[in-house]
Amino acid sequence: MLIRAVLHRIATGLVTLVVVSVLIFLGTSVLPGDVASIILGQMATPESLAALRSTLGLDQPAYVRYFLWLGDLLSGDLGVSKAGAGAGTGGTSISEMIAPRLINTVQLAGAVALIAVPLSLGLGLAAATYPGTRLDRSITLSTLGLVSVPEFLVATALVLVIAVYLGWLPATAYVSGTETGMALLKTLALPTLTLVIVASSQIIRMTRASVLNVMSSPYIEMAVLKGLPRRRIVLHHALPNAVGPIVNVIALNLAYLISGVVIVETIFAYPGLAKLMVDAVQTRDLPLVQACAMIFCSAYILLVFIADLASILSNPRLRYPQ
Amino acid sequence: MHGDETTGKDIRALQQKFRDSGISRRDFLAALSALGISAVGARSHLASASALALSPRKGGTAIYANNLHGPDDQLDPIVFTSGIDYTRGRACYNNLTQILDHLTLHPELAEEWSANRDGTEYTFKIRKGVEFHDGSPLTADDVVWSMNRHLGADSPSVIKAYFTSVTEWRKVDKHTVRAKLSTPDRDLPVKLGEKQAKIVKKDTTDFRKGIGTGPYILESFEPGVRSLHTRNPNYWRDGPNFDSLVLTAITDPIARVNALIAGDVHLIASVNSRSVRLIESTEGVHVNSTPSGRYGGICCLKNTPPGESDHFVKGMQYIQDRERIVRSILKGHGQVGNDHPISPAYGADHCTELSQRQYDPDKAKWHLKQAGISSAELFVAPVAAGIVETCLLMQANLKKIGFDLSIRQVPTDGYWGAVWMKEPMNVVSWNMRPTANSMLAIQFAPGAAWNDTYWNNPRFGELLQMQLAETDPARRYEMLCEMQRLVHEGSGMVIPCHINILDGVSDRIHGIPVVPLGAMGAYEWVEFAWMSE
Amino acid sequence: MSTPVNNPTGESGQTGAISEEQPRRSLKFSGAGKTGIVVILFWITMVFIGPWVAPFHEAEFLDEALFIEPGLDDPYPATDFLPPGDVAYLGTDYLGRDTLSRLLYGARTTIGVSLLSTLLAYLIGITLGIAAAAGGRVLDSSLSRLNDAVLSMPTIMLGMVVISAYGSTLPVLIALTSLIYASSVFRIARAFGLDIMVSDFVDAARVRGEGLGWIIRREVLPGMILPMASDFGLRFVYIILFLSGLSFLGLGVQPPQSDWGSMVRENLAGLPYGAIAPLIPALAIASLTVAINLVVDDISAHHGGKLAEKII
Amino acid sequence: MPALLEIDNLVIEAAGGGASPAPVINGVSLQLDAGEVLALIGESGSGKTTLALSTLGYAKPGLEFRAGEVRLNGDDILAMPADEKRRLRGQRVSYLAQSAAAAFNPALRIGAQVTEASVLHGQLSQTEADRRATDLYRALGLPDPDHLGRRYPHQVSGGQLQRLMAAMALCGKPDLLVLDEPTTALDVTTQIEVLKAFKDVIRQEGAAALYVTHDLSIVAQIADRIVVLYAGEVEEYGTVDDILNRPQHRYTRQLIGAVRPPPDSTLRPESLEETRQDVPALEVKDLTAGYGRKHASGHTVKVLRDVHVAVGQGRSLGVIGESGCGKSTLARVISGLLPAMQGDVLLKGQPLKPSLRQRERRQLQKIQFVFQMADNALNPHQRVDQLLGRPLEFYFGLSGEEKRQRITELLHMVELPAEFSERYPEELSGGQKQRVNLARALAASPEILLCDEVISALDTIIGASIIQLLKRLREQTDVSFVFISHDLSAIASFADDIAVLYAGLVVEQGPANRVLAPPYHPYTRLLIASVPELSQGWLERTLEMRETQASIDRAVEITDRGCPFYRRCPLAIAGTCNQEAPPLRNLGHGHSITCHRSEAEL
Repeated sequence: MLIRAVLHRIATGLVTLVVVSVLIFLGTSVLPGDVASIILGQMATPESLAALRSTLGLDQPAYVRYFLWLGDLLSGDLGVSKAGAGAGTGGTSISEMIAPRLINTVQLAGAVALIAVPLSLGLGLAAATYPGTRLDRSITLSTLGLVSVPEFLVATALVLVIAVYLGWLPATAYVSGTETGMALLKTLALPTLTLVIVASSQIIRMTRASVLNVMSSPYIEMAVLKGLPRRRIVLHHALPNAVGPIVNVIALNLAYLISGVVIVETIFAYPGLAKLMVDAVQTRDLPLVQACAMIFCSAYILLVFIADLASILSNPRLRYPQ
Repeated sequence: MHGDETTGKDIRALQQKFRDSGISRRDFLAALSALGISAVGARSHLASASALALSPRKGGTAIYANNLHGPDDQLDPIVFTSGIDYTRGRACYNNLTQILDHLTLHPELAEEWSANRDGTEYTFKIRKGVEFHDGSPLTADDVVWSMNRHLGADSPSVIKAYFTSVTEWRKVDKHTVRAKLSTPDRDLPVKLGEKQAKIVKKDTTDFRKGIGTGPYILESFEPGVRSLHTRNPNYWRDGPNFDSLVLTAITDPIARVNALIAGDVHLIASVNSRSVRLIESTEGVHVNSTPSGRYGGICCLKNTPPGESDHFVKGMQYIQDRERIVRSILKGHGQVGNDHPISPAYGADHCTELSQRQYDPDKAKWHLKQAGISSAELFVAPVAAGIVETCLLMQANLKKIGFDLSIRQVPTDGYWGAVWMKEPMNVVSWNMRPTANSMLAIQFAPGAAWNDTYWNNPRFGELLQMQLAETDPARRYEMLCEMQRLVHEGSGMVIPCHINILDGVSDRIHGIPVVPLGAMGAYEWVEFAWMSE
Repeated sequence: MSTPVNNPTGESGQTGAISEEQPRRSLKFSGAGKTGIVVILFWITMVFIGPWVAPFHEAEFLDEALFIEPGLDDPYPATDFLPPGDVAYLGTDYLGRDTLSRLLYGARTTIGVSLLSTLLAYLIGITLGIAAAAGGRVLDSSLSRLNDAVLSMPTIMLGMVVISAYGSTLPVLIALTSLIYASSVFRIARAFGLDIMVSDFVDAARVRGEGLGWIIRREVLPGMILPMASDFGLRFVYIILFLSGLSFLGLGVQPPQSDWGSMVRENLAGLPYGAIAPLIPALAIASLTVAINLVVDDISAHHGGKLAEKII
Repeated sequence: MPALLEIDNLVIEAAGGGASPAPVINGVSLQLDAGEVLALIGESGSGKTTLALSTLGYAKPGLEFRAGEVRLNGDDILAMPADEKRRLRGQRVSYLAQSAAAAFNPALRIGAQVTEASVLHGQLSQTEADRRATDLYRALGLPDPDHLGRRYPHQVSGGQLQRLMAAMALCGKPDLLVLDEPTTALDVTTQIEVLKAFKDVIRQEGAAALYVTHDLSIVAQIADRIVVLYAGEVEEYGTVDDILNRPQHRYTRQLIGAVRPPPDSTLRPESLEETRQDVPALEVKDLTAGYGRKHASGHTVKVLRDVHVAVGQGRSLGVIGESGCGKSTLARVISGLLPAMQGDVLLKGQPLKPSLRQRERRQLQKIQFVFQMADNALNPHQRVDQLLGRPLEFYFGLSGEEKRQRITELLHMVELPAEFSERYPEELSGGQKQRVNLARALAASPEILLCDEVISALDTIIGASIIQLLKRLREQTDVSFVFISHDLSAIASFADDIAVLYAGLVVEQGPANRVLAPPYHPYTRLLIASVPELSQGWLERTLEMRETQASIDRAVEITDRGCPFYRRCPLAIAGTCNQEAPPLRNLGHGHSITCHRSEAEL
């Protein structure tokens, strides 16, 4: 029963991945102007365009390129970025381009998760334990307020205060790329802080909501009538039954941290994957766009799968069938 | 007078002297004027001289943040298109010639050059004892190979239009090369100073190693992230000054300024004019505001409505509140434009006799009435500083005279392919070119690839050719002047203003030459700037 | 047999350890909820009358003459990033336009676009969601997979690609946004749909011989309206933020039209000068968000917060 | 010395007043001595649960204490600070909820939940608590007491959970035990032994108990004294003997009257049996049905096997069996909701297509389904007139005035005032909902009415009235009924023919008076024996019979080999009953039994 459930999740995940790959390929093919015209930009002439195009091998039909690409993908080869190439040269291996960016991205996402998840779980549970109190109301309202402030405003404001006026931390992350240890932490501090603010509020709200939702079930009332203290009821009786939605929202936020943080990466000049993809779209570097997109989607699917797994495992009915 | 064989050489000699065993600045200037160099020229030499006079300090790591970069960052000079490419190119490679302060021409890898009478053949003496970063010596073969890459219809070179008159580059001997031209081009030596005309090693296939003769050796290069460079110990001339360079970009304008103020970086390109006040009011950083010829303009295609009506174009030109644009949009960091590209920054080439076109709603209204047009659509992308705002102001002012201009903003990426030279009204940004002629030729020569208003004036075409062939400075100037008038009167270009180059610089950085062709003294800072304690 | 408010029916044995209270039909709003409603109503009215109450046109560059100080004779005083004054009540923006006016005009674009997108998203999401819930295994799984695929794509990226392809006109923006958010609506709609499809009253309808169409229209949809309504609020807010995110990448609403997100973005340069131009629109967004969610909280509280496990 | 529990004119009202005019509890006073069992009886809405909960100082959300005192050993619970109340609960007073299935936390192990309170209150160490729990399991006759604690709630049967909750309540050795309808949700066969377990353990623990129920016959078995509660006020208060045999108040008598007589063949007129036609209104032939993929053999779960039943025109067939025996499935197959795997459903002799889609509207109209839980069967978003109106439009195209007329008629038929057509389901009481539910079925003027547990969710009086209604309908119209229930007495009081279903198999069927008279199928006998009687000591008497002795709650197993009842059957023949499928013995008069034992043995 448990195995069945897990296998089923895996299967759906894989199917989704295939669908994703098709969508991505179709999506990227709607982009106007190709990498050649972007490289040459204003200076483009019909001749030089044609010349660059053929050197870049942009003159094959789409479906051919799709299957070639898919094949490479399955064999773990992300292909070659065209734009890096310049005239007549081979271009950069995308895996090479992505590897350092991916590390950066994971680094940042990890840092954020490390702080945001426990923090928001704590606050969410606190709010759920004493609903309607001043504590609860202030938590809910402030999360609401924060969730409604555009990311770039949060980031810029933080930089102005902490980096520019107070000069405590650098305004940008990773300009020299040689930081380690303490310096690294310092450079990561501001982007992390920004994202913690952004990511937490949703987790907090969801934690609160789903715990409160469970709190209305009979066995909680029973626990009350057994004379258990409130904190124990929430943590020991309600939380285990609210795991599903909570891990799910956490997973979604992690996915966002990996793929959705363009703005923060831009403002802090943080060389992450999201920014790479934005650049790739702007430079019509389709192989690069596709590679990034695949990574993002896979990450999302993986995270959601893990979340599903967690909620399956948290359910004894599935763990111990009759 | 650019590229005159004698001056080129002597100035070099003088400068070398000056650097090696400093003769006094007065002597230096005297010597220059003796050579009959224009006032502008002299002042510029003084400028760079003053920088040099502060006895450059060697050492330090300079961090430069450009406004743009991406996975398409290049190290292949002939497809350089962005400031970050130019800067890296300046660190890795050299040109044959070098354009320094206020557009004066100097020898670089070419020690000297000479042209035949009718200017259809140029001979360049290549400097001896110059080494590539990998230790191999620079020879004529490298030069010929590098320059030939710009020739031919299928060359991907982005500046091959400069060299359409060049039929071939030939090796004369180990250190002499010759260029054969179909038609005379007095500007050729200047064009060789262009950012894309770098000398690379013969038969280079992978340019990502950045092997050149330049002042810095490429340590690492991540497109769209950063590149690290260290001083080239056996550079062929004195300098460079920094131990190492970090060349990167911060794309968000505000973040870029914050980085400078917070001391994360020492130099930032293209400061938003609204941030100048902030930087200037901050300890330890300042802004270099360099008047330039570059501009953001509005193209009205002459081969299709509404632009084909001269009245319409006039209307668009008279509705430009140029003073206010410079005042409130550029915050004073620009010059009013006169609907032709040759700004005062072109020095002697700028035509002083043209009358300035003023903001005149009534005239505009009248012209538009004559044209019988009451609405139009303008495609806008943030391709140049303040261009979008300029269009918004234009729209607001047109509204006042009952003309409905609808603005369609489109993303910058793909703009050049999809909108520019296609939509009847669009915006364009042009960088300054080393000579007025090359600027005018690129944009207005009949049938030119980038004649972005499709303005076709035979007389103008003839003038371009004659001017290149002409040797008498006075005649050259007259012709330039006439060309500028023709554009001012007839073309479909609306050029409300010319934009200053705004570089944000830490006070610790000195000796940035003043060259209006691009950011940070047209990227020459890489070799000449230095860092104080 | 009257049914008192608290009805500890020994009957409802199956439904709870301790018999549960009957839900009240009338939806009561807390104080917070009421304030929320007031704020929302205010902005809604602004959507309609904004342009008329606005002192200037959103695109108008205020005349420098308006700001000449009697004392010092500067004919061309700076007009940008001015603090609130008696000409521009909320100060001016980076181009010297009236912030208040732009805010009021902006209400129309911001709320209009977001509202339209949200509605569309619901139309699409609910339709497909119910189709999946009622249309049998094959349809369900294929729709769900497709939906997962869309969901898995980073929204901003999706936005970039589409806008690069089709430009950032309002129709494109609305279509794009509604498609992106339809996918999350789909999930919820499907979840509710599945719940309702297995309920006895649907069986009753089927035994009667009702067609699927009727069952969906009359038995399923009514049960989804309230819970979906409270999700509507959240979705609406996310869309406002999404649009502002796009504007950061320069893909947002067209100038000179003002939407709040872009207003924050375009005036960021004023932040270091302590200009309030970027803060005003941010506050506007926040006010709307908080207001909507206060109302939403009341609704879903009334609904027993059953949304939690569905809205993710 | 004061009584263990004293309640002094307690008043409980809806919070904020306004909402409800009448208080939920209105000046109730009662007292309860140590070791005594006090039954709190009343219909739904009488406030009995609310009153019971007040002894834990707890008022459900939306309610609040207005006046009066609740004293436990003299100290006022209501006056206690929250913390003290908390320490009181689960320690001095503990609560036994109606549905253990809902009251046990699905995510936690049983043992943990049972011992939790007493450990937390610091009464016992974890090990002591575990030991005590094990003892209680044993005392409550639960299987495998040593390892039971390690299991999760979903891993044990409903009856066991109910007893486990008793263990949970008793673990802390409380002075007062509050039992809230603890057996209502159980099958009769399970009920008796749970009841017995409770009774014994209460005696043995010497705890006082407050036993909330609506079922007098249960009270008769377990209580010392009775409080009859009506609309939040004490109607009558006395010893069991007084109340049962000398009831004073109208309502009490009504309650006693509503108690269905134990099933007894002699009560029924012989005549009915003869009047059966040759073509039954509805016939089900060798029906096999189940869930899972149809043709994939093995994977399917067969819920019904070779079922053959028939209903004569204007007669009523009662289908009885414990939960999970497949009686609801039978109804779903007949209605077409669940297509059968094999076998036919014949309407007036002509076979119906298995699945809904293929059936004609005319056929659908003739068979109407009345669902078990009116709450779920009525769409909460439709008004009564919409609910009743739809079938009228759908089948007969009625509209406007005509429709309104008919709706009024229907409401009248189910004894509801016409103005109810304006109401929403949640504005109706359980009984009223059930009547609307019935009216909707009648709106189709059907020939067959499938009633699935229509009264099991209602309490005695209401249930009785619904049955009265059904009887009247049967006399007025000549609709044929399939009446499905787990309550034998209900069936006995209504059905002409009875089919006894066990684990998907019809073990006995025939005319009611035959089925309810010997010879019995062992299972039928067990069922009959398990129906509680309104007389003290009945519980003990029944439990001495070996039938019930033998059949102590065991999991019902659905098997293809042998007789499914084998494991519970007192007359089981080892080697035969568990190997060969039992033969069908026809005893004449349409009475048949499926058993290996001969008629005589039975």
